[in-house]
Amino acid sequence: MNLTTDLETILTASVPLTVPLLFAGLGEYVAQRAGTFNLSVEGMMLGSAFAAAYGATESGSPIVGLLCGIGAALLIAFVHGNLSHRLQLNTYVVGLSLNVLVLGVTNYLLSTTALDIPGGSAWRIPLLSDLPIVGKAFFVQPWVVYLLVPLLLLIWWVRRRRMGLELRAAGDDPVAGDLTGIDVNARRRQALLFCGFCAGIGGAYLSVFQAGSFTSGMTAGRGYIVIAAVIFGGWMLRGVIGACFVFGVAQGLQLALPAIGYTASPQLLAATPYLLALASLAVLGARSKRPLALGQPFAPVR
Amino acid sequence: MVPALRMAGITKHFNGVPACLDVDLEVAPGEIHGLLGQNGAGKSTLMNILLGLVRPDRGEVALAGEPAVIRDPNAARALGVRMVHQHYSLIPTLSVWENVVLSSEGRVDRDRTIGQIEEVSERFGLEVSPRAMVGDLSVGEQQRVELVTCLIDRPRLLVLDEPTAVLTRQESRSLFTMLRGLVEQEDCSVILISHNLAEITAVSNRATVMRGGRVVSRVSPKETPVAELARHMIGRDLPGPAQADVAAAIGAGTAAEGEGSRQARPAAADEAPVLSIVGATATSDGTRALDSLDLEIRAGEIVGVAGVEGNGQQWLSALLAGSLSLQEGEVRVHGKRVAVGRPGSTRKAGVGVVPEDRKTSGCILDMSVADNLALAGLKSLSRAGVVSRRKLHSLAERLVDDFDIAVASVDQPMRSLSGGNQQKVVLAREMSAQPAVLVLAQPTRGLDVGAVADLHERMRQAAASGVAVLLISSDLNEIMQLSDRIAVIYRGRIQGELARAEADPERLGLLMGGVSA
Amino acid sequence: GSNDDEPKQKGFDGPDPFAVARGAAIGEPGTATSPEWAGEGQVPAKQPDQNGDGKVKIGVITSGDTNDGTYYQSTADAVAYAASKHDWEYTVQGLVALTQAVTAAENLCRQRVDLIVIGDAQLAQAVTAAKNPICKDTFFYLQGGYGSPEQDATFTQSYDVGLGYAYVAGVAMGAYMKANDIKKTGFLSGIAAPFNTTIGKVFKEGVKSQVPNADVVETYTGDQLDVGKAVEGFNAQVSQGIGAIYPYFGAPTVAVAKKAKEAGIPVLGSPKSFCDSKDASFIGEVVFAPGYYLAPMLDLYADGKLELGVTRNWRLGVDPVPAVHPCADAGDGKDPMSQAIEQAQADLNAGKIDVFAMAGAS
Amino acid sequence: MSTEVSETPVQEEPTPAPPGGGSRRGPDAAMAGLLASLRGSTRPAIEQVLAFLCFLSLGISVGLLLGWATGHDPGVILGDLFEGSIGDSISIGYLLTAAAPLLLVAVGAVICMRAGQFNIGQEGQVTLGAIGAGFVVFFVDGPGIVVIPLAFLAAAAAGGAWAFLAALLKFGRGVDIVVSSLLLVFLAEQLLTGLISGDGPLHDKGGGTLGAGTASQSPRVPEKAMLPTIDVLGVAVPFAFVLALVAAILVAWFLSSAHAGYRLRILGQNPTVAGTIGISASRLGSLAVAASGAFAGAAGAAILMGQSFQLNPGVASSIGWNGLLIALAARTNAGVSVLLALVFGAMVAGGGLLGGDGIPVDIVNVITAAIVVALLCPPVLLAAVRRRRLRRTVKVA
Ligand SMILES: Nc1ncnc2c1ncn2[C@@H]1O[C@H](COP(=O)(O)OP(=O)(O)OP(=O)(O)O)[C@@H](O)[C@H]1O
Ligand SMILES: Nc1ncnc2c1ncn2[C@@H]1O[C@H](COP(=O)(O)OP(=O)(O)OP(=O)(O)O)[C@@H](O)[C@H]1O
Ligand SMILES: [Mg+2]
Ligand SMILES: [Mg+2]
Repeated sequence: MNLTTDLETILTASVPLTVPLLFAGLGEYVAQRAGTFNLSVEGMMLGSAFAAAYGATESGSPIVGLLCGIGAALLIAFVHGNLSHRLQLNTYVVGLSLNVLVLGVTNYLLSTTALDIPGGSAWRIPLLSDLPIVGKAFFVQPWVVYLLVPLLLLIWWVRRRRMGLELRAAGDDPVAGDLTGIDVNARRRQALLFCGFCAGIGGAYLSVFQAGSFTSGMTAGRGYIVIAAVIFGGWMLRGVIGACFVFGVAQGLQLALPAIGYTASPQLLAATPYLLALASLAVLGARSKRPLALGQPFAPVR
Repeated sequence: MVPALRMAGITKHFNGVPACLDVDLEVAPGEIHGLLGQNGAGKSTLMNILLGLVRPDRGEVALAGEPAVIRDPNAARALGVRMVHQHYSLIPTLSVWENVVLSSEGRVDRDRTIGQIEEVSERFGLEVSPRAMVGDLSVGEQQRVELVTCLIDRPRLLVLDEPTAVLTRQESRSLFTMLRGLVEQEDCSVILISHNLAEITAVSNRATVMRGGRVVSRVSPKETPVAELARHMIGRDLPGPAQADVAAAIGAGTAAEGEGSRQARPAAADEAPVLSIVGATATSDGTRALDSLDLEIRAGEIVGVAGVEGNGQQWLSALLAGSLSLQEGEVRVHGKRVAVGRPGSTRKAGVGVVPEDRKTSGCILDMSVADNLALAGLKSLSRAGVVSRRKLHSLAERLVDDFDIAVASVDQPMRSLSGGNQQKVVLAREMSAQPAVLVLAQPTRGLDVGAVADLHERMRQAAASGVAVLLISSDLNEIMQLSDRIAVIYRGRIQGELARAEADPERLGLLMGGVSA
Repeated sequence: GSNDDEPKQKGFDGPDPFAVARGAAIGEPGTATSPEWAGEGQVPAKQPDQNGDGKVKIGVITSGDTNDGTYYQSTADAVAYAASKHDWEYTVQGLVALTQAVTAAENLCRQRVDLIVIGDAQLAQAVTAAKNPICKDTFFYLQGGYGSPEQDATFTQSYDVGLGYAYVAGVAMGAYMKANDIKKTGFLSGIAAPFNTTIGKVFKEGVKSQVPNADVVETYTGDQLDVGKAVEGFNAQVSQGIGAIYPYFGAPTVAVAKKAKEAGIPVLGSPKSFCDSKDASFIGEVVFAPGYYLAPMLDLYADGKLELGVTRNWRLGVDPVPAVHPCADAGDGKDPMSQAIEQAQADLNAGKIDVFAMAGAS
Repeated sequence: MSTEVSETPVQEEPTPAPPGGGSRRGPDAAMAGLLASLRGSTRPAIEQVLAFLCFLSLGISVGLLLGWATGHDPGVILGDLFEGSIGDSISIGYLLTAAAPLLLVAVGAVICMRAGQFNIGQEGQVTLGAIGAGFVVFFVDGPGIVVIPLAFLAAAAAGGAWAFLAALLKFGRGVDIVVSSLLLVFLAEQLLTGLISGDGPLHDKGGGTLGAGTASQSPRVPEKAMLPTIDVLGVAVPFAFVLALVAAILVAWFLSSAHAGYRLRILGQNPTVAGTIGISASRLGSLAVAASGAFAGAAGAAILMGQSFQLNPGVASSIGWNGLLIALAARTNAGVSVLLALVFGAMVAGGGLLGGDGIPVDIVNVITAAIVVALLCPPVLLAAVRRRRLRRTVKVA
């Protein structure tokens, strides 16, 4: 088989698997830059996936579903934010238990509700979608996918605004930040909410726009892959985006390779994200751009 | 006329412990107002309240006659009140200009900000590089950045909290000239916090002295004799022998020939050194930490290491604490080679270290005083791998008495002790191990005069009892006060050594500046 | 979908979803062969109210999600249907952790359940609970399968051989491709482990037996339950130009079928009976979900005729289930697909085809 | 120490990187602060005990609320939870069986947390433990008295080694253990799947009644390797629980009074000081991490030989995560961990009866999670209360 079609096959398989990682990844990047090692991103995605599926079923409209999903994720983010950046509870404990909680709640509700999600159709961007190789992969997608563009612009814009600097300050040196009059915990909570917003879209995409159904624990560890992506991306925006693609392709290959006529160890492919993240850490060691106060609580004296 | 700042009846408690009680403070327009007081007097707290960083329990603040409610630094900034903090408030991972942006109003505009920075820095002769990453700057540079940050939006009131603690004399001098210029041209008032009476006397028009959270006196330093100021600060007449120490500690007079300072001990050159460091060279993540450094100390001798902050002092003490390994050179104690760089290696060889940052590397804040006193000798306190609580306590009790450490019980957590007493605990622990060499790094930094006097006395006793004492300090008076020999460290090497007799501030200053004498 | 809105306790209304399983054994034309039972068993006293507490209560445990709309749900539905018919009580526990299997069974015994249905071989060791005194008057039924325990006197199990109908499924697909001149088909499944890959191989052989030069794209998403990956796997196959697909999954099957409908690609449905489903355009169904074996067993149980300690072996082409049916079957069984299927089944039972060799080979 | 201070660990001025030692900031250092804050308030003040109880019930009532909201009788739920956990001797047996591996994991977590090493990868180490035990159980044939101890040793070794990888990265390359151990969890999953499917050595090659053994699972654990139970006043106490309890007691004693335990705590409290008194962070720290991994591994063995009797992809079934949660919610205190492990066990055991009454078992996940979060609140709220009281006293003064 010839190369272009092979590449196209790989891309078309990979991009849709990258999308949820990208959405959540952008959120997690912001949350971590602001100093929260946010484990509950998994829970955010799962919660959103269910809420979106439910909303779409009840209303018959994917958009309502999306909104419900975002709402659910925001709620989780809100709880997490207030527990760890108002009450100063251990972020890791809160994150982990929120994941347990969400898994429990979604399974529980799933067993008492019936879901029937309306199908949506893909947008095909004129001209661009006719490009060789990339055209089909990038420009024939459900409309939510294109929310990535404004989201990226937003982040890029915010980074160049005071808000961006304040978020970084909150993540790098909360004490000094506080002295210069930044409300560190507020910034961190806001970053978490933003993470919730993004992860919410990612989760909704999974259930409503990609699968068209919800199954128990359907995020299947994507949240943790996202965390790995932020690490592998060296806590840099471009890095994180790149990492999400790499991991998306790792999953895509699993689907594309047989089609092209190759095989690879499924376990190995599934392990790549974590291996890569570990490798990059091992290589960079302490030299990575990790936010200095990542995961550090901050309680100002007033 | 209307005072630039008027704080009235300010009261603040931390967990029921008073930090400020009914403090009244008045600063006239265009004056440099000194704020004096020993540690824990409440100076920083008072200023933090002014900046809105701490909420007072009670009290009013008025700026230029206008009652002001200041909830956070931004509010303060809006009212033209800025502060250079005791511990700097810069974000290390951001560039200088980004830090400036952070602590000023308006939208982020790199080029405009950089313009402003350059303008201010040349107006006040504070040169800073706007694009540099703050984390890469030296302490002095960082302070300049802080100043620029404050000055950029022409404050009406500028607060400096112990600005000179980390500066060389030269740097301090230029700072003060700059401040004078500021108050004269820019009609801005300055509040200057310091322990150092000499400085206050030199620059400030009026001063307020605090003790135990209260204002004890308002004076005009120029007219008031230093000794009296000191008395206000400490609240008691100074113990006889300590006189000179205190004078030294608070920078009164040139302590070199202050009476009561002990005679130089004739160090017999023939006698073999207890500690000898030969050609010690080490790098720490890329940067040269020590550069073929040579140093020798004999029994009963006090050797002072003078130098500007950040010329390798912390690495020298790290080396002697056994946590820095050498690429070249060696460390010998009693002529025996020590495998430095291995945890505890130097301690085994009989070197005791009172580290610079006692909170972080001297003691364990969340453990009890008893535990902290026992740290070094745990092995001797335990049989068959089990620590005997009884022995541990008796040891602790003994040391607490010997070093009269002020504690309610040896079981109270280290964290709850005052800085001076924490220092005493560390000292007690190190001396209780009967070291051959005792290293003290910046031992009196941030201690009040009473504590300083006591500490100096104990160092002398140690030396008298034949311990070889190495005193690393950036306080020249202290160095000249105590040492038999003074070695000046510069860029990780010993720039030169002076016997106590031939040492005077100017020559030392030259050496510290890298000029060989 | 096949999810029902009200909680399971409300019972199961609507037509018998397991009718296909209740037909008599067909076997070789003319001679109806009786069902094959292995092992020595006897009917316990007081069946169905085994524990004699005046009511019949059934408990189901499965390792899967009983709302998956296919494999695991079929067991729950079978019980629900029987319960509503005989008005029994019943409870269903899905997603039972392997670590909890035995405990879960024992707990059901303590809750005075008469019949415990172990919905899948994953939880097989739950039958060890049957030896526990508190379970002495509880009937254990296991949906057997790969790695299920040796038959003993303490439980009864249903058993089938997956490879057989995998081959026939391939044949059916092949026949359809020949009839509609399709060159390429897809086999889509989860974890790339033998319990899927062997099926894939045999299915491929089946297809090739009809269309020797056919191209079968095998894709394994690496996850049994990850619907997202399943759907993308399907898309990947579509981009490879498949003309029909056999999704071999639990939960994801329905999702894939829906997408296939949108893409206008015919689907061979399994494991439950799909022909009358509106979700997608099914060309045929491969029926082997545990519920279809359970339903007739429950009938026996209701009549107090279900022996304890035996294996019921469900044979392709002899028993009504497992079975492969064309959806467009006119009923006369004369369409090419039915004929191919019958032929293949005959060959299998006559031993002309060794599916195990196929699975091992290549 | 006053909750005020302990609860605000970053009050200390930013600490410079100690010469030689790794950075004191970032996730690991952060956890140091968080744990200090946790430990800050373990002394049994009466108000704390009360708070504990009321928050415990608060956690439970969250679950009941959810049940009630979806049309289940809270009474029944509560009844089942009670019945199934401590209703009778059998229930208690179940409770202890469920609690055993959780306690083992938690005790391990306590060790490394106290040493300031923030290994959160217990889930993966449990998996490795199960694998290690599997190799013994399925390949060594001998009497139980030989196989069972061997299996536990192998499990501990495997789990310890897996955790040690994280330690290596930390002390070799300065990678935060929080991060590396988390990532290792997911590698462990893949490793297990690889070993028990296809031609993996632990894969069940079949020998089932019919058909080829192809499922991704190991053979069943032979009778002789199944963990025994000890009869105590009618309750069948599982061997694993006795083991875990003994471990907990020993560790509690070790940390409080053994010389090595002391050094461990010093390291956890202040690595720099530890260094100057001759404690090698890399050696002792790695040991602590390995130890915690070993305990998690042992838990894996307990699961394989006491609960699942078979390896399958999900064998760890979140016991690693929950054990970790227990240790943290117990504020890294071995004694409290025992208590919490029992509470968690009770939830699992009690959950067993819910299904029988048609109530989805998942509700217990909700409850346990709620309990954990609730348990973390008391010190915080108490601190808040104290502060308010102080304010008031000051005002009147
Ligand atoms: N023209 C500008 N105006 C304002 N701020 C700017 C400008 N250019 C750069 N910055 C500042 O520099 C920071 C980094 O910008 P930039 O994205 O170029 O660096 P980066 O290396 O891409 O960041 P990262 O490494 O996190 O991806 C931004 O957060 C912003 O604060
Ligand atoms: N955040 C805090 N929490 C608890 N107590 C505090 C806090 N900040 C200050 N204190 C206490 O308040 C008193 C005054 O502290 P402050 O820092 O104002 O003294 P200071 O005059 O600045 O001393 P120094 O010269 O060392 O800076 C001290 O007893 C100190 O322990
Ligand atoms: Mg101060
Ligand atoms: Mg009955």
